[in-house]
Amino acid sequence: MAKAFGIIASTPRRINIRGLQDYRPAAAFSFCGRYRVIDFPISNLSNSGINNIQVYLHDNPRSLTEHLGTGRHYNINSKRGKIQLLYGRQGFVNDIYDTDVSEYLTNIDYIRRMMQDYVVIMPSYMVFKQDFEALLNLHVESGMDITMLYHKVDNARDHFLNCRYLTLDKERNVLSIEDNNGNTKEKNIYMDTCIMKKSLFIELVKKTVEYSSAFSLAQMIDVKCKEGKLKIKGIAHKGYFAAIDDFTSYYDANISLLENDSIREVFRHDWTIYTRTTDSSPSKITESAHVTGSLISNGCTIEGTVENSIIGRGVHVAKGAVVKNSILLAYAKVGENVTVDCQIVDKWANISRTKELIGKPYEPGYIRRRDII
Amino acid sequence: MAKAFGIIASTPRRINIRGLQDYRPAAAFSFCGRYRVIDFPISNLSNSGINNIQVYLHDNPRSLTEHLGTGRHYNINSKRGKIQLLYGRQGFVNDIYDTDVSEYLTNIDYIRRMMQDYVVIMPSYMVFKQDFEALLNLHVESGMDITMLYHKVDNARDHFLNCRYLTLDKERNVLSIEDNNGNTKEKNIYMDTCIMKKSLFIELVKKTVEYSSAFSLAQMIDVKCKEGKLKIKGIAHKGYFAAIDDFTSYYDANISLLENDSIREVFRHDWTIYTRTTDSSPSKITESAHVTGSLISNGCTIEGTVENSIIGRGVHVAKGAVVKNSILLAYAKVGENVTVDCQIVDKWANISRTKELIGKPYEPGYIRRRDII
Amino acid sequence: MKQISMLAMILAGGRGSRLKELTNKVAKPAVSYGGKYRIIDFPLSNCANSGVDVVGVLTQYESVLLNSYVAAGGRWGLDTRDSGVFVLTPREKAEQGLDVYRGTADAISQNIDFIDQYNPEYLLVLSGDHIYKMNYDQMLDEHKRQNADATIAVLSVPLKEASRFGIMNTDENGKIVEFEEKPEHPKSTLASMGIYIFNWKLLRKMLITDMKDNESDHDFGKNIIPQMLSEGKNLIAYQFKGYWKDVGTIDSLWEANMDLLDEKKKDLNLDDHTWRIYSEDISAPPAYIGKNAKVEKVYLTQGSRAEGNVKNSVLFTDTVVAEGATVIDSVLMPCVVVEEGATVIRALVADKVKIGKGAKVGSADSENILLVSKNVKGAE
Amino acid sequence: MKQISMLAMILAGGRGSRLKELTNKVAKPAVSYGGKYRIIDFPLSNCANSGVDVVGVLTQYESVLLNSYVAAGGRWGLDTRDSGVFVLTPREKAEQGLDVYRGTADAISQNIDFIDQYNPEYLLVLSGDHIYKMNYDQMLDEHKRQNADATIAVLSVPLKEASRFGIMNTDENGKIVEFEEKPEHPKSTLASMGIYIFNWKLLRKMLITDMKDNESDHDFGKNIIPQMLSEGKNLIAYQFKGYWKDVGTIDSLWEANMDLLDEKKKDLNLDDHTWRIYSEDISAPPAYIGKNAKVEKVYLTQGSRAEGNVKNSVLFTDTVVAEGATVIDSVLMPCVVVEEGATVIRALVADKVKIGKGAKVGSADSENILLVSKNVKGAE
Repeated sequence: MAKAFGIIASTPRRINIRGLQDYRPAAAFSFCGRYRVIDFPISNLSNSGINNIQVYLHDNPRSLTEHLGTGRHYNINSKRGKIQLLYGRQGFVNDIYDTDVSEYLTNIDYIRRMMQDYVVIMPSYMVFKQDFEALLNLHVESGMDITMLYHKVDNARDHFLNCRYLTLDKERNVLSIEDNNGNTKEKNIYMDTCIMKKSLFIELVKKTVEYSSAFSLAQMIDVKCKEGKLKIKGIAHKGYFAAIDDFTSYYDANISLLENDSIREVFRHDWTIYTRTTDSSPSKITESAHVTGSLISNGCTIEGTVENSIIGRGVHVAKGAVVKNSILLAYAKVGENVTVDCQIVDKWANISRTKELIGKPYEPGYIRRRDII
Repeated sequence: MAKAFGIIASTPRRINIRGLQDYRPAAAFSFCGRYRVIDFPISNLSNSGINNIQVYLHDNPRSLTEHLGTGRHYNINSKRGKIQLLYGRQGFVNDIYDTDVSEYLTNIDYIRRMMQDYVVIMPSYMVFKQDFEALLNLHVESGMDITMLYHKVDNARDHFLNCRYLTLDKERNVLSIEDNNGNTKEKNIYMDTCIMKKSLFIELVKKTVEYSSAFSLAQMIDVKCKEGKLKIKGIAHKGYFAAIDDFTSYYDANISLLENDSIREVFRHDWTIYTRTTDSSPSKITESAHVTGSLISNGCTIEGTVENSIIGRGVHVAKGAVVKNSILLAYAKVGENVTVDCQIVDKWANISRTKELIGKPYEPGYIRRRDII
Repeated sequence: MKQISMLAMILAGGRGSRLKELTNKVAKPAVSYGGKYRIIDFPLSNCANSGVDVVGVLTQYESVLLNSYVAAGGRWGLDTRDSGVFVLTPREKAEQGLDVYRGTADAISQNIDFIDQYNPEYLLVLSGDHIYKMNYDQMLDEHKRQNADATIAVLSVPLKEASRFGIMNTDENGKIVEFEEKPEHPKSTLASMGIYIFNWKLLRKMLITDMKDNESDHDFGKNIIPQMLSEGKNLIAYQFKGYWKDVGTIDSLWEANMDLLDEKKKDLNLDDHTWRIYSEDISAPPAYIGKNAKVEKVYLTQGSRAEGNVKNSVLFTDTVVAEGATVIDSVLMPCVVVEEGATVIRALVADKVKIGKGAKVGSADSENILLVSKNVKGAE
Repeated sequence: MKQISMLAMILAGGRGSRLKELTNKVAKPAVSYGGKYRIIDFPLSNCANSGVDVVGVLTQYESVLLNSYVAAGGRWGLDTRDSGVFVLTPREKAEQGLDVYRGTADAISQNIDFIDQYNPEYLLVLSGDHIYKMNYDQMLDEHKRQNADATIAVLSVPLKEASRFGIMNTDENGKIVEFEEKPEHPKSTLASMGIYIFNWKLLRKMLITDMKDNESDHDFGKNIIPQMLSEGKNLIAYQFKGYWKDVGTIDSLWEANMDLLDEKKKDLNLDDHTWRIYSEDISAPPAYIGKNAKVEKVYLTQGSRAEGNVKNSVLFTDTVVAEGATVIDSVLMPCVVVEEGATVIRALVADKVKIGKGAKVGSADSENILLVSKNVKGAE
């Protein structure tokens, strides 16, 4: 049985994703057709035997509360475990007060009441696979105060620009946590994921407010790194990793799944990614269709051409339509003879009057929810 | 299968219950030891075969979202039915905009999408038993546009002062809906419960904003009564009825259950009141205890005297303690030799240092959540 | 326990031996269908959608998979406080040893105690192996309106096929005047669908009598219904219109799958949001169609992977058609793998079967559909 | 299906005939206990709390109520995507007719196919009729630490009672060197609790051999464990400390209920929030204690109604003790009604029994507890 509970933090203030975020927090973004981003951290926790999970919410809780339900579909025993939805305070006089730490403080009673000795904190805007049971054991055995997860990248100049990175010494002790300003290619991107004792976590939360009411937990840990009193180590993560920290990165994270064997790496039989079923029927690809290199969710009818795209549930691509390099969210419709290239089409949008929508891979277009184009 | 969906309105602005409401909306108030007020409207709907329910929420959604869950414990098929939690807009420049109608408008898409032809609207601050299947059939057969439920009372001078009442003609046509100003003893208190077609409901919601942005649905129906174009009838409700419209009425509604056969009337085998189980063990009444005329929820240990009181889950009444005419919410503790009379003691409160807390039935005292007294 | 209006009992004990190897490991109602479903999803979803909350599933043959499948009643929303799907197998009783169900009626008789717990007014008897969407609540309305003792759902069949069914001869009001089991010279084309609504009190009495009758086959069609008619009870035929298929043979199971690709079979729409068919919730990513794939007229579900040529076929969960493989006019059940260069034509390939590299199975002009239930070795 | 670490099988087939009429209508594990529980809630809650997610319940005798009770796995939170409580009754197979379970080991053997679906590393075998709270995960840790082939949970019993149990003789490391079933002259006081953890691969092999052995009783205690010992396997005794009771007789069932009122039996605390016992969710208002009632040392649950004198007793759901009635040293099972002026002393009153006005049952100095299983007419 787990020695830790999980915290899935709300989308931080600095993450602002054009269009999509008007309707839901990053945690509730559609991912890979049938999933939502939050399915990944919750499945990681569930598969690691961590059944007590706190999910911190900001605005627009409806989409997430319905999606998460009681957690049964995440294989979480409803008696022993729980997905607890916690709400931060709202209506700040100034946005700078809107930090993860302020949310933890508001709910400190619920944090205190958790029976586990350790806490695993992770973000709701990143997608990766991580066995937290192994990581927790590593943390405990290493005798560290805080274990932080990072991913080494070589494209930090023009990617991960809303993320932070770790500076490490040779023993992988964390020296600092700083904002990625894009000044070098190679960086150890901090995955906003760390493990510590619950008691230390509560202490840090309290110390943060004494230090600065505008500081996030990561900023506070940075202070602690520099103080040098705590033992803080970095662990490198390997495998698929996506940070959805701006609009283009959302597009890339999805489309890159179509490359090579990313899907097989992310969706493994021994590491189930759970989600909520909508009881859609299978999809129909008709005689007139041409589909290649794409992921098709259930409930779709494809009569036109689909290439290198991710198609959400219940989408209809009519005869003569061409969909390329695009992400179609659930129930989107592409009418007859319409061409859509490099677009993200939000739920229930209907593209039928405009016959051509063409974006670029480094600057994909966006069609709003329910819009008729 | 049901022709109607249900709407459980949020606590209206005019209802303001001292103390208790600081922590949760009236819908989430503890009732009769193990229930919450909202269990009654939801059970009424579930028992009437109405499985699609919209619950409108204001602030503090956590307690209600956890309590309602997926609705399985209310016997609601999670595939065909649904308890949908809907949130109103927040942060009004002026409280007068904070009406039920504004919440319906915010969520008008979700109302439109309901597949049923009729809507049953009811409040979340009243407790009563009502077979809505029968009422709906009556409504349909009568050919009325709106059917409104009322309860005839003879104590309206000093009770129900935050409720409204109906004026009826001999055929029970509704002539007006007005605030109870306490000027007469006998009144037909409007139970905030009505049935109409979904289409009429949507029309009324839209007309209300055109008429006044500060009007509630009831006020708009009053306008319609006076216009005389719609057929609006009142139906008298019989049996147990409690409106929790101020602090004392909350106390009365609970304590009155201990009188005569109220409990047997409210809790019938053919009309289950559903709630969420907390898996508490049975209660223990020790050798030193004296318990009479009281309701004892599960998980309690009673070692002292309890008279004419309602004891919530997991309460501890220590040796020598005396609890009379009081309502103890879950996990309250009354220490040794403490006397508590005519009090409402909120969750997790611990009364041990002060040895006497005595209120009056017409002015009961209140102890705040988690307070140590 | 709360009294309920109508309780359903699904007869799911069928050996289904005409489905050959498909039913070696699972009971017929648990056989896969339509990409992501099992046959029993249809009566169970119909129950859920009709507001029938308590369902007994009667089973005795190789039922581990069926049992564990239906016991998770949440799949159909039937796991609320007072609802449930209950698997009822033959059991030892205080006064009686363990014995198999002797017939459709006996299966009900042996579970009278279960039904009595709920004390229903009406009993709905269903078969576990038909593909159809039906509102049993409307059938119950008709049963009540006609003040019937029993109501039997019927379907118009072509006259030449009528002698394969139990045929109802009715008067102008739908009252059944005669019932003939597989008549040589049918007088009507109204075939029984094996769906009955009974007034439980009456049926209960008749079942107790029938149990003691050693001459009886303890069968609804052969014994109970004829007995009711001979006693002058009010039996009503309820005419069903829509898609209905008994998937009793390999050919008919294949056809029922192919019907999903037929534009004309509109009433078999499984994506009707007002009448969903619920099934197991499978964790699998969306279907992947390869960069060099050619897919035409294909019904496919989550977890399938089509990288070769697929035409006029149904791909179930976790199937793989590798690059250079060809699948035509075929049904690939869950986890089937068709390796590079292999060809599958006019075949129904059973769960987990692997068609090796370059292998060829089935032929375009076969009279019957080929059932492939064992791995086929590659050509190398 | 996902591989799981440890799967549990609960042997719940017991006829329980020493519980007399209590088990006429329900299997022993479904007998009520402690106000709101049934006996099987204990192993099932232990499983849920120990993180054992898949549980098979083996049953054959009068199992309708038990089946429908445990099938609602949500009561123990065991109804998630990959967890479940599965009722396993004897069943007909392709190559084999319907047959009862011939012994504890045979019950497992007949369900090897079920277990194989999950491919567990360890198999936990439990009995369905004991009252105790135990962390099976800790037992598994010990099993792994000791590199055992099988681990058996044992309990220290008074020496004079030891000959009623299966006794383990162990070396200083807890390794079992000898096992004696109900020995006349016990060499140790470590009694088997009928709780085993096996390495599934090894057990599977032994069960297949045992199935074919016509001499065998197909029993864990009589055959499998002695066989393992004779083969020199590493068998470990895992010592359990805490409350444990086999509620096999009316007296012991009554005692186990009375233990809930005993301040000294602290380890039977059912209100321990870190180890809850989950049960059916009953819709009933809080217990009501009448204006003229006198209740002293009473364990009572939702839905009960005490308006008379109740002393040193346990009141289950929906029981009524009317004004002027007296209940002393007794256990009233669900829905028992004790009418005005009636007296119940040292009795265990079965479900739904009514004790009529002024009637007297039981006596303060009886040697055994009286089981009242039929209505008692009033004195008028």
